[in-house]
Amino acid sequence: MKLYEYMGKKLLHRYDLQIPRGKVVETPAQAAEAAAELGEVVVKSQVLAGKRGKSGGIAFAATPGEARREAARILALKLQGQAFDKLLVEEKLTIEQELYLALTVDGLSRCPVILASLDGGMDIEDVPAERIVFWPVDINLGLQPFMVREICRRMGASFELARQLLVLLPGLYRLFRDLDAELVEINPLALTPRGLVAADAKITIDDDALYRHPQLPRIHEKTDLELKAGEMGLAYVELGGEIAVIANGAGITMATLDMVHHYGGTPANFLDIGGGAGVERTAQALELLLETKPKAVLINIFGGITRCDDVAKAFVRVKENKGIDVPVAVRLGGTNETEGRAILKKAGLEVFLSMDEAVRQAVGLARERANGSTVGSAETAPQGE
Amino acid sequence: MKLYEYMGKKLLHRYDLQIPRGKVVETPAQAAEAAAELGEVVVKSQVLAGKRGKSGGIAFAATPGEARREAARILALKLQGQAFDKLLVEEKLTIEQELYLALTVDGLSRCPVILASLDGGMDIEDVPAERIVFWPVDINLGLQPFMVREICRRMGASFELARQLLVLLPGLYRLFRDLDAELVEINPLALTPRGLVAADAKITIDDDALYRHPQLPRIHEKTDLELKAGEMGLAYVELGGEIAVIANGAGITMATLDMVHHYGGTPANFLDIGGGAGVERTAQALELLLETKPKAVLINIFGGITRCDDVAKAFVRVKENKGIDVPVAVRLGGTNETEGRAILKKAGLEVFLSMDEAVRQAVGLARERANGSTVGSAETAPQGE
Amino acid sequence: MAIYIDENTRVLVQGITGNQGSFHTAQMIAYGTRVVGGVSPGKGGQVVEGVPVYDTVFAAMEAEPADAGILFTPAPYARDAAFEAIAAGLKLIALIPEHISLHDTMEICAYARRKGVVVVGPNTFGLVSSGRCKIGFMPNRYFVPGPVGVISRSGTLCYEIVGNLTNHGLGTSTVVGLGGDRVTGLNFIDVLQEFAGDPDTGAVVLVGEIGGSAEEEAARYIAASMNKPVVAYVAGKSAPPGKRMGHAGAIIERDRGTFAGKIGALREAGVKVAELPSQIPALLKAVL
Amino acid sequence: MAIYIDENTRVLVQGITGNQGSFHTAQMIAYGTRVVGGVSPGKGGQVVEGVPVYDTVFAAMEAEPADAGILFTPAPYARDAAFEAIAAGLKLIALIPEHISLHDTMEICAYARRKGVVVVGPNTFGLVSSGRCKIGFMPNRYFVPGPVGVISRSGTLCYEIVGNLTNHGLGTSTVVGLGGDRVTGLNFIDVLQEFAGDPDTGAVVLVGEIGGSAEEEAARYIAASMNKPVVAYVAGKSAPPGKRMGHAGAIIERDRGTFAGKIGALREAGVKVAELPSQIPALLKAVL
Repeated sequence: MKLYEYMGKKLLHRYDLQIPRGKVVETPAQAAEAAAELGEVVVKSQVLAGKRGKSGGIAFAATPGEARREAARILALKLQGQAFDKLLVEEKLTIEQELYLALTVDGLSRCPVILASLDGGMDIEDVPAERIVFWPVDINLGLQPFMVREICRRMGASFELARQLLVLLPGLYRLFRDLDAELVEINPLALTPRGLVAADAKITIDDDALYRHPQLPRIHEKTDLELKAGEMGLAYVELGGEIAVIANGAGITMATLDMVHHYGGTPANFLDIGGGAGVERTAQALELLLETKPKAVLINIFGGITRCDDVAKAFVRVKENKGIDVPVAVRLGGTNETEGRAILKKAGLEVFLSMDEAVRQAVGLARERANGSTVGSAETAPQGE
Repeated sequence: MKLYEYMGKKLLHRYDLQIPRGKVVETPAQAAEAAAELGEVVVKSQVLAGKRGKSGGIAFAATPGEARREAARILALKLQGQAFDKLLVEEKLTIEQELYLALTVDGLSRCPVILASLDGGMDIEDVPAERIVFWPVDINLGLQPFMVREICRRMGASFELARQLLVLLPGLYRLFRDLDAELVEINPLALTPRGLVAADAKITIDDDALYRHPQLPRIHEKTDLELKAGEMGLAYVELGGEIAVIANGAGITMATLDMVHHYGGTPANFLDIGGGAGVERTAQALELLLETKPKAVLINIFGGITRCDDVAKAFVRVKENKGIDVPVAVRLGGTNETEGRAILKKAGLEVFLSMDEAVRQAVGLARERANGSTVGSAETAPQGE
Repeated sequence: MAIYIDENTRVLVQGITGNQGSFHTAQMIAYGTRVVGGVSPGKGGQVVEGVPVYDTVFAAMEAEPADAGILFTPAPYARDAAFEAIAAGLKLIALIPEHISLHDTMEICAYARRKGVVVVGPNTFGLVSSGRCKIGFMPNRYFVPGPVGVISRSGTLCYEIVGNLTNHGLGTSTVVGLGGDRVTGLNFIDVLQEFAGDPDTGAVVLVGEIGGSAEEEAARYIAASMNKPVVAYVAGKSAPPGKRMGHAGAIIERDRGTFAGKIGALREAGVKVAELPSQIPALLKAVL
Repeated sequence: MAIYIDENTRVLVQGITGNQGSFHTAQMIAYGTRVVGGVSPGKGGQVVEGVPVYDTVFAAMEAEPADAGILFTPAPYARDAAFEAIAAGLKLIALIPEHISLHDTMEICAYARRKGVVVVGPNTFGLVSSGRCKIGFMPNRYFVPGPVGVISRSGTLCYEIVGNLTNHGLGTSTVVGLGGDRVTGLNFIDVLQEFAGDPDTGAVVLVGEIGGSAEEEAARYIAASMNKPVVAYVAGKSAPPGKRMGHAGAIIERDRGTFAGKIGALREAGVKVAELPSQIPALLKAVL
């Protein structure tokens, strides 16, 4: 879960980092008011999309009037398709140097890793690797002062900068650990006359740890449908194509999408019902997809912890309760596949054994449907193997 | 640093353990007042000495009048030579079972260790070893729920007791670690109708970690002289004999005392000036001892990090500034011993090379002094080797 | 010879009394796995699928020592259960749950490394030494003995591929599910090293995904040290870009993590890359 | 052969710019120790007693790798300095400071064990391989080569005893100061095991104190496994009872910790026990 900049900064402040003086506002008038109080300001859209600066979502304003105008302009924007309703109005910092500082999780070393550089700012991704210190933290030890001293030495930080980082970095690490963060990134970490100030804040909290942080806000980046799917425990992403896809497992779902493309179709979505989905969850997934009015539905289940008979029962339930008026191609394999096939056969649906065949069938069905034909609906089962 | 029971209980409460309702009082009238509020009570002397119960320092009182009488009686006591001015007046608990629970540091396994038993109470030291669970805690891991479950199983705790200990023990461990405790001991941990309640609390904080706990009270068990010595960085214990002893290092100081006994003398004190004592500290140590009016002074220095010339200079300074009118036997060896001997020789004092000789000399000098002779004072040096 | 586990491996099931735990205990036993005990706090004394249940792992180990564990506990309790398994002396643990938090996984991995314990997962189907021992929940019938070692980040996709192998008469030596999370105990290289020294394994199938840099690291290892042919399939060619960890992710991954980057690195390392899962059997037959 | 350290051991001094650090660096060099670097944050680039100073241990190790470290930093900073030494790859560290907190010492010991690093101390004079390498602050001249291995909990008392040996023509192989704190990295048994396998050591002197149970544990080991004669002296026969750790201390120590208990256990293990430090040389001559 990504946090908005102003929320991230509030957390940084709680962990004793300096942040710019500022106010969260929702109208141009409030922006002007804040600017009257703060002096020269920067007006920043509070949106989770990246590259706000390059897309016009950040502006400086020397006067309250200018702040009002810029706020009005920015509030009218959509940044990378995302609407937003809050602006952060902050004092304009006097910046002597821009540092880069981040804490994230490194899959390779399986531990928290600190990234630090004296060459922070907009172009950090272009800074050569040797100018960025990469320091994996032994999680049993935590971040110790000697590590900060060594990081500073490798960064080439001055004695004075090192003195500040010796206080700042342990606070950042505590935040990272206390709040189950996946990412804490400050870019730039601005060196100002009053010391290091977090001029930006990107904090991502591990979704899987949110249950132990009830005090944190809940922020959703998803579409309504994705949100609804998430509440059902389904991993769902809209893709805009013709064939609605249900599969179980992220890997095979991706492989199914790849194969849909391979055989000339376009997937409407990514929908992973996950491991061990029962009748209820599978039925919900199917209903969700039907709401999106696809040209065809492709069900690709290779059961391990998921049981094929549960999937079949879910299909039957949805068909009986709501009806299914789009063509469906089904592949079932693995745990209880015989039972599953029998159930679907009874419901008049032929089932494929191979993924390739089911995908080819779905692509064909969608094409027919697009061409106005109704052949291949669930009622009139296609010929499987 | 040992904490008084009422302080320990306050800390336990802060870490979410239940403690009896109670009040700290200083007069019989206050005790009666507390009893009027609490009902049937127990009146407990707040003193660091052990075996309070057996020495009459704890009494039950059914009425405010009884509480007043018992408070008056207890306040008049001295327990193991220690005066005290506070009583803890607490509700009398309804105790179904007495458990024992402690966290301390185990030198052998070099880690925190939990001791737990269902057979708590007064006679815990007589409980057979197999009835007390001993669980060293991996300090890198901390106390984890699985450890508590396993401790409970080994104790033979009921499901309900285990449920309570799963909450209570992690709190106790946090207290132990947060406050640099050497010992946290609850005996008895009373099972009452409202759950487990800490009926007593013995908490000892590591003196060497007090610097990072400014919020904790400072409690001194020492005599005035020991306190003064402590402030000077000297390890000093009064022993009541005739020969004042200065040595450097706990081991050699103990060995010196042993040897004084071996040769028929009695040491007045244990005084370890520690490693690397300079002129100032050594002079202070000597002045401190002279204040106690011993029959003789024995200085036994084997220098490593301590330099013999510093010790010699300290002797000369004290002699010149304050005068030394008791006989002194000195042994110097190790770092800068030649310089040290030269300085003392110039000051008219012979120096022994061997510890045995110096001790024998000191014992002889003390005996002469006790017999009224003044031979062997610092002014008239004894014959060394 | 087998890697990690074999017919002598004594297995303990943590969370055995739950739905998943009991169902898959029966499945594992049916496969031939020596399940010697189960753990479920507060349920010691019960018997599930003929297997005695204990309150703690220590109690189970006292009754009959186990070598490996499989964990079916809900994600919020997985860290504690894994710690217990490691502390009590298991030498390999398969962490089945999805949604174990990243920080918990990091702590589990750190403790396991300290104690020399192999962690499979989390978010894995487990591992199987075909015909000898299954520690996981994959469907039994596809895992028949043969010369192919399989390492996969995804579960169902791995069954799909192993099922294809079986249909083409190709059995497996050992199949390891690394797990689908960002941090896992085993990675491709760990298992490739084991396969390199395993006489039962003639070729290896590597099943990857976009994201992370595990495939690129594997490619580096294969190019430098692998002594057996490797066939790979990577899912996600058409997937929407996943969430990136700020600039930090970009800095760590640099040009890695993309489909094209992974495929390129693997091809450069001499790996045969399949475009569809169904192509794998043919590619394998060409190298075996 | 020597134990722990020898003439090839490259030594790093942490806290080299302080009074103690610089003085004892000179003394160690005078003894023949190969001091290759010193560390003092913020003072990198200086030279102390001919030894280059670095800001961090990592920087020192980059310039010239060291094997062992000695730490003269003030107690509150000792944990961090020790962690740094361990993380940077030193294989042995002598912790000189007194008053390191117990919890800090426990953490240092845990990390050191994890990384396979030997911790001497804290609150120790160090250790010396006589005539080869001194890592500590004991007076140089008493430590001359010979057949006696010495292990001591106390510092000055150890010099006293080694001085007596020297005066009686008995040199030492290795002398190890365990340190005077309740928790120390090395204990008697660790060093006895090393001496058992050291051809340069013919007999061992064990210098103990009342309190704790280290001597009793040592006696148990000696009775069971020690292959060389051991002579012991225990200080504190007449000492006032020290502070006890509540009932917990009594429960852990049971009947151990007292002077009589220690002497009894040692005698029972076949150890010759001296009543005065000055008796040790004669006892040794009888067994060598």
